Amino acid sequence: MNQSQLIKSLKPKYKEFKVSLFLLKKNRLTKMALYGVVLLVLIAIIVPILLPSAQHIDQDANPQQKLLQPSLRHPFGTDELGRDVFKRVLLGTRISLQTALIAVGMALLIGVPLGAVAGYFGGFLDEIIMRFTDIFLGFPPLLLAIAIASFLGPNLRNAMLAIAISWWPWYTRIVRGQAVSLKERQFIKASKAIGSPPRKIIFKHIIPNCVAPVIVQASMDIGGVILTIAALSFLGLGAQAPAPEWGLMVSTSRNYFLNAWWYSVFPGLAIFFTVLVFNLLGDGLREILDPKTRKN
Amino acid sequence: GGNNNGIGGADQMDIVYYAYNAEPILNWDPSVMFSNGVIILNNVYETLLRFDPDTKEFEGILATDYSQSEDGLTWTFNLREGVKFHDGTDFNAEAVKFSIDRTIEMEKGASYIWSAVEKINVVNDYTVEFKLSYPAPLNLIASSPYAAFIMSPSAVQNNGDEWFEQANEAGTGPYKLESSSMGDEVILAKYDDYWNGWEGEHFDKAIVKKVSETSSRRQLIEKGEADITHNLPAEDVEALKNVQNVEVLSLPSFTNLFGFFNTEKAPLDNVKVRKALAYAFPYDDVVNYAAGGYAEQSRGAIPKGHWGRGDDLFQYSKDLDKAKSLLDEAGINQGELKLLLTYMSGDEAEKKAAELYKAELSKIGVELEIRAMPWESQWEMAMDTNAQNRQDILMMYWWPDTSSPYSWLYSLYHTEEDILFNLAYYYNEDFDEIIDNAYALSGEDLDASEQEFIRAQEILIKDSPSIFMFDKEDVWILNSSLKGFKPNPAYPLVVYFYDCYRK
Amino acid sequence: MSERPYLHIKDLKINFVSYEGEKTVLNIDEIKINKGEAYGIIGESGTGKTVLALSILQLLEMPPGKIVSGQILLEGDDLLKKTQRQMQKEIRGKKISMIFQDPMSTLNPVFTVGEQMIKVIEENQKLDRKQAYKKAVEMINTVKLADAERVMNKYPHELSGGQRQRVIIALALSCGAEFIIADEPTRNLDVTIQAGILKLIKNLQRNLNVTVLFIANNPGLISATCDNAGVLYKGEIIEKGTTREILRNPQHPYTFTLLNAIPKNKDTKIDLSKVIPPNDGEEIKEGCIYYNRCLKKQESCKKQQKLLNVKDTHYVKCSLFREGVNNEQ
Amino acid sequence: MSSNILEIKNLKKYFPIKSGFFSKVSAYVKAVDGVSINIKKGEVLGLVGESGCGKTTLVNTVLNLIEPTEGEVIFDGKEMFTLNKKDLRDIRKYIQIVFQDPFWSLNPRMLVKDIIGEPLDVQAGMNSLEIVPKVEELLEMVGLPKEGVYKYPHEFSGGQRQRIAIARALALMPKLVVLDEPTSSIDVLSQAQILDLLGKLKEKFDLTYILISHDLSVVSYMSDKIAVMYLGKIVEYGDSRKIFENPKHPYTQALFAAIPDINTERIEDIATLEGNVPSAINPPKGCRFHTRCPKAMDICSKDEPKLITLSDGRSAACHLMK
Amino acid sequence: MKNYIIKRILLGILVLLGVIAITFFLTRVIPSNPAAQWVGPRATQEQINKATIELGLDKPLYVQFGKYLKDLFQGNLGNSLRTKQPVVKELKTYIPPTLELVFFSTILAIIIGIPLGLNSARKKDQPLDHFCRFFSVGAVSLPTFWVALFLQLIFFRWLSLLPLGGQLDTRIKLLYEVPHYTGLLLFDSLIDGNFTIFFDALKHMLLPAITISLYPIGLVARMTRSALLEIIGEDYIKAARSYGLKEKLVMWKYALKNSLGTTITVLALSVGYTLVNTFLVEAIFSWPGIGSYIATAVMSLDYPAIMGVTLFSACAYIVLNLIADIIVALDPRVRV
Ligand SMILES: Nc1ncnc2c1ncn2[C@@H]1O[C@H](COP(=O)(O)OP(=O)(O)OP(=O)(O)O)[C@@H](O)[C@H]1O
Ligand SMILES: Nc1ncnc2c1ncn2[C@@H]1O[C@H](COP(=O)(O)OP(=O)(O)OP(=O)(O)O)[C@@H](O)[C@H]1O
Ligand SMILES: [Mg+2]
Ligand SMILES: [Mg+2]
Repeated sequence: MNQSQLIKSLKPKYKEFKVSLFLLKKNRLTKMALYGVVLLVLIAIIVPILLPSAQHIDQDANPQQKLLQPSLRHPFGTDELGRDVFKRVLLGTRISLQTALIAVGMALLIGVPLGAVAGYFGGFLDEIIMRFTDIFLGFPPLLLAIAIASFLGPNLRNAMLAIAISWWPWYTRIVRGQAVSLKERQFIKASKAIGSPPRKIIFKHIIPNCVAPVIVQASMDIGGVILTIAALSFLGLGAQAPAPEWGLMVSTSRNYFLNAWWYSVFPGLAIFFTVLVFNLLGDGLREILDPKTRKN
Repeated sequence: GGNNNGIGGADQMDIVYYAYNAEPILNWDPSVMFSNGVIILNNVYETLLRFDPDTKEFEGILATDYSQSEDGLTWTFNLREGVKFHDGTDFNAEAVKFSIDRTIEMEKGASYIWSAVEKINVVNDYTVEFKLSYPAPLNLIASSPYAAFIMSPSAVQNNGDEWFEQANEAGTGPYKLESSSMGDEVILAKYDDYWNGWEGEHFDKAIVKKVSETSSRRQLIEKGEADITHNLPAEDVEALKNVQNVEVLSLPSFTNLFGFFNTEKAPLDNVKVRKALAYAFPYDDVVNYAAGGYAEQSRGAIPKGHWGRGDDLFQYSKDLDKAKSLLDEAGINQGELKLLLTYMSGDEAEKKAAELYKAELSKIGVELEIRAMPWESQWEMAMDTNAQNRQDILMMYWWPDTSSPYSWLYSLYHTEEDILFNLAYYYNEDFDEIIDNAYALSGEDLDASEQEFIRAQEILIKDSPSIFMFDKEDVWILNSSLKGFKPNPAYPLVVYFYDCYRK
Repeated sequence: MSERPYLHIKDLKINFVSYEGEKTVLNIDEIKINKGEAYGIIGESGTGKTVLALSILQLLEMPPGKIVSGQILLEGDDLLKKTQRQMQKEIRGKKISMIFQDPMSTLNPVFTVGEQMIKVIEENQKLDRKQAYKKAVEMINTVKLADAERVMNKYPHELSGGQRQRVIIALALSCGAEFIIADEPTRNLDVTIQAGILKLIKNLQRNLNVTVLFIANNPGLISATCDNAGVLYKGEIIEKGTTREILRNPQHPYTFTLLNAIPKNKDTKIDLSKVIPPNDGEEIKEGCIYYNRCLKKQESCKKQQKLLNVKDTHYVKCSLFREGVNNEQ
Repeated sequence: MSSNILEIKNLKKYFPIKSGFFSKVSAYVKAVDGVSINIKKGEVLGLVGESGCGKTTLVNTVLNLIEPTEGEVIFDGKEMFTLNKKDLRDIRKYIQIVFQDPFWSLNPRMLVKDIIGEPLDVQAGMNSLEIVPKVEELLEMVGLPKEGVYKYPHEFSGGQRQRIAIARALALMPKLVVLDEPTSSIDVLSQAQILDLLGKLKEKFDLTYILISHDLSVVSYMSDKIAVMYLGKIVEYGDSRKIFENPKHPYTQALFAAIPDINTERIEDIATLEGNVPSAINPPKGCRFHTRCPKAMDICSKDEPKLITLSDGRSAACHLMK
Repeated sequence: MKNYIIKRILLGILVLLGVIAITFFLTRVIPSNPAAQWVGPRATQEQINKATIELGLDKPLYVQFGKYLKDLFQGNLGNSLRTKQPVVKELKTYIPPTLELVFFSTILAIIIGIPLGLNSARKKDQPLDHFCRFFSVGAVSLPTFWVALFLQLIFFRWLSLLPLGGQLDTRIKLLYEVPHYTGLLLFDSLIDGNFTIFFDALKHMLLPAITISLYPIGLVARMTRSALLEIIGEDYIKAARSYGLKEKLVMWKYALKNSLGTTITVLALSVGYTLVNTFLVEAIFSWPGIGSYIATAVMSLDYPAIMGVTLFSACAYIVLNLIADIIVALDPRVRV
């Protein structure tokens, strides 16, 4: 594709983008959520670079300064070992976002193709894949993650893995549902009539048409995953001290929370804020990407 | 006590409420129980003797007195008469023989403390004789907090061994079990026929309840709902000191914290490296902040207040320069050393100590990964036959099963064929010999034995197979209306409810 | 026509707000419907037929919809001035009710036909349940559904498309409304069923004297059913009059083209020169809305257009009419 | 007969209705039940009938998009159902289909270039650079500006979208094009243009069409031959003009009479067929139409009439024809 | 329909078997030696070896699985490594309090969540909707365990209104015969007519139930809102309005009933959430349920206990979903 072709082929995308932007503007809550997400991403990227001492976070322990009240020096106070809670909450952003993204990414990688294949081929293959998914969906949410994480051993990597393992079936289900209805769509029939092989149909027609619901689900799931990671850490199944992971911080702060409210409040608020923002974004995206809203 | 059992009189009822941080009891079998259950069973059952570490005296409980033969191989106990088990049967020498034999035969829990016992003879109804295969301090053993309880033979014979597991008891203690809901809550009620009688002021009932959140325990005691609790963060303790109706009591416990090096794995097989690591440990910070000041840096392996502790033993102190130069000597460059430390999940003090240690090590270019693990997993890892797969440093508390230095030195540093608790994998024949002899001696001459135990610790300090972190203090938080409570560190966290009353 | 029309729509302008900004979807100068007549509206898909129907009942979603100006007078009473509550209490179901485009989705799937009918009757005619039931059976018989009692106990999904459409008509009638808006009531039905429905509606109008606003996208449908009709194009009535006048003597180029574009048979080829618009890409902002596609456009078309009287009741919104161009057709 | 491009012989398609725990097949929807038709090269066959009578199923089966239950289809001398996968793919080049709904027959997430280019990519193995000029050519052929290459389907009107679908169908120069209600969701003006375009393309490329529609005016306008279907069967088949002038089968007659046009002045002129189409699961015994037939006789409920060829060359399946 | 139900039940059983298999094999990847745990700390190698054989851990995996399944069918989940008690027996005491909590929270979720969603949908894009949406999204974004801490702080420490934790006041427990028929305290005390216990139990339940129900409230509200929005846009709602039906009737009867299918399904899901949320907060509220139980089990890697709770929760969840599906399938008024 030469350059002018490229530019031309981008133009309609730009228009789509404009539509989204319009809908976004209309939806104030979603717009704010988007700013929130951008802010969080910026924090996650920039803070570890900007803070020269971020590499030496291990050395931050300064127990003489423990559990100091919020002040100008320590806007969120200090923790039980005299570390600055503000700094740790900021640094925790990266951990949470990164793990959530990876976990959701892994779940997508497993779930989406499986769902597309099951939905498109149907029959026996569908039956097998979907029964298998049913089994995973047979666990109440979070429970499988708890079980896996507790058996794999507590660390963040395992927590991520556990979440991915317990999360993919949701995507399989969504994508399969889409695929089944798409399969009946005439453009897929047309493609079949042309003689396209199943592989092409799945990757060119089915998966791209599942993008919207999957994106909506994924953006909401990022919130859910962050909450889950925090919960796992809270149960001692996630991040390990002294990592500045929010759930772990809340878990630790439990012991001090009658003396040092700030130590519990701020990491908890950070979780709340982040999850809220992603949930609102997902909610908004659902409306924005909904073909019904989009049609006109 | 002036009890008032009316429905309206709930507040006047003489109840003592002990808020405990974990399940008060998991195993009701007095021969087997080897954990939290001490706090319950020591109120329900009794042992022949009770050891007072302050005076180093043995108080007769079910035995009135005892004697020992010249060679230290025969011990004779005269038993108290007129004692009744909770099932109504009489306590006698048969019961003692039955109980100890049962414990030995079951080979569970702490039964090994009786390993020196060859035979138990019933001399007459109220005299019992222990024949030993080698000299051992049977008075200490018989006053052990675990595996030394005397139970009703008829109860066991009538009901079978499983009976205990369904939360039943057949002891002689002042309190009997009223109800228990799994491990969470145990209610004890006074045993009317207790041999020591109920003269004076006592509680009718005692409640021991699991309250795992520290904040909850603190709030319960602050609001006067609970009478006793322990294991609160230092910050809470500080705050509680200023609360009017709360009293704080701290005293040495016999629990101390170790950091065992994996001496079988390079470079920790090099004593210089181990010393360097011992010099990098922030003892003061750990004592002050991890243990909240309720601790003292260890001097050797035996905790403060326990006999066998050497008051003049050498103590490492934090000296990063020294640590660095020792590492240089051992040929280890900055940033080269990466170590894994494991500690028991859920233990705040261990966690904080590990984090503080990590911070110090980071300053001398040693990267420490710290990992919280359930005790069993941690232990499993330490027992791996391949030294490379084990953790480099393992944090562990030790407390005595019998009040002897041997409990520490033998279990933790004696050569072992299969690894059990020698988690530093320390092998030193000289050391083994010294402590074996010292143990045998302790039955006869406690002072001589003490000197030998101290000598053994000098070797340990030189070889530095572990960091001697701190000796823990027990901190008790009491409702100030609670009187008569006297903690005994030989019986960890036990509250003898019989001694307590309210004023 | 000095007599006051039953329904009188005046200068109704409705916009929709979207990402492209505001767009006018309805811009009607005037529609007059007399009591007891059947009035037809024809127009392509998307010209605003449904919007018109919904706005009469104030059921249009707002936003995105927006009423810019105008009046909808029902017996002289402006419906647009009424609140939702008033509409519900006085108008909807009482005076006007509507038959929706899609018989498949107009019935509530979770209630039986009977329940739905009874509720509507109870609500609008203040009858008790028993009487309402009787009335419902009666209504079902009116729309020529056999076995009324059995139909009453069925859920919508158990009925065929034709049966459903009849039930919907029965529902619309059972309110006791004197004015029924039928929004393409046969669009999704088979021709053989369509015929029945058309007859039914016509008979209702004739026999029960209900006023009918019949919306269709196919001129064939209104020819036998409606007395008067209007042609809707991009939200504007561009021609109106008696059905006969419009179909036999179309004056607007659009109407003309529309009628010409219907294929007849193999031997009468469609004269594409009378259908395909000039592709000169010329667009105007004001003036005639048909300008771009008009085969006869002239300078005068760029001006604002007005409804012009052709003859009697026949009006057309095309400046060419005055200039006599249209008459040559 | 050698000029037949497509021969359909006794084609049946039964959809199994599964029920019971082990998904036992308890009944069949006899969507197509023994259809035989021949289509000559260059001919337009119009297929009419009520909704659900099996028109779509018939063509889908012919195209082997769904498995046939029974019967044979010979396309250009080759037996379609015995072909292996590769040969089937090859033959698909020559048969194309245009669907009813122009919105859903085009993938909304693909550019026109990729939509029309798909067959070129799949069948001709062209790369992106070769495809674009070819697509532009095709767009111009169906009367769309070539700037449309880089647009999405939703940027086009219904009629335009249908042109795109036609362009895609023609990309591989097929011999037979199936048009499944190609104009039923677009307005009459666009319809006129599409019909005209289809006619022109047919001349130009010597195409054969199968045209499905329930709009009789469209069928009469386009077709050379007409097949009237009722409940999975052909009830009348023959020359389009003859059938329109003089329908023989009572169903055909009823169908034609039910359609109002702008010349219908009185509602009474519209004929109604009483009752609904019976279920294709349990079609009535005898003549399938007898339950609704105004001229039904006793025999109609017993014997199923065969499709017999009448003197004027068309055929009908009715006992009255004897 | 009958067939569908049978099929659905058999499918549920299949899923259950799968769940059992997964939990079983999960436990076999644990790095710790269950036998060592069984004999407890400070045990000898010999004791451990003996326990290994006793627990059948020396046998091949499939044999172990076979035995596990067999035991399971006999209602035996093995013994807890920590307490040595049969897990089934422990579950029996821990499940009722949790069920009670879950039940109570679900009721809260229904009576708060549905009206919230409904009003939100009714006033779409108006301030009320924004508020409801923010509230419901907020409710699902809150870390439960964190909320628990603060509710305690407010209602116990500051306001002295509600108890800190536990299921019943200890003193009340000593003074009254605590009834035990079903294990559901509220229910049992009502049977007994003992209102002192009833109200005390209610007081104790309030904080944990509110904490746990936050997520389901949000979930139910959100789902109800979106289901209703979809339904409100349908022709049949417009039609109902065009017939002049009252707004109340249209919303509360017509629309809500149509969304019932979604609501029932969501409720099943939300019970799943409450069930698992108990894992996070029961310990905080010293609630003697399976949540506290599993939290301790996780800390000490008591795998038979973890497995027991996992299996129970999964079973409950599967059955619940099954029931929801069957209700949705059975009732033609809900089936769409
Ligand atoms: N909810 C809406 N939001 C935005 N635009 C709308 C909405 N509803 C209708 N429109 C626009 O209003 C115009 C008229 O729509 P309307 O549904 O009235 O057409 P119609 O004549 O009924 O067509 P059809 O024959 O397809 O039913 C269309 O251009 C459509 O895009
Ligand atoms: N995949 C399928 N499974 C089961 N039944 C089917 C399937 N596809 C179609 N049918 C049934 O086969 C019959 C014929 O359907 P078909 O789509 O061929 O009708 P049609 O004549 O094309 O109708 P329309 O005019 O509505 O498009 C109908 O009764 C339909 O319900
Ligand atoms: Mg419409
Ligand atoms: Mg079809």
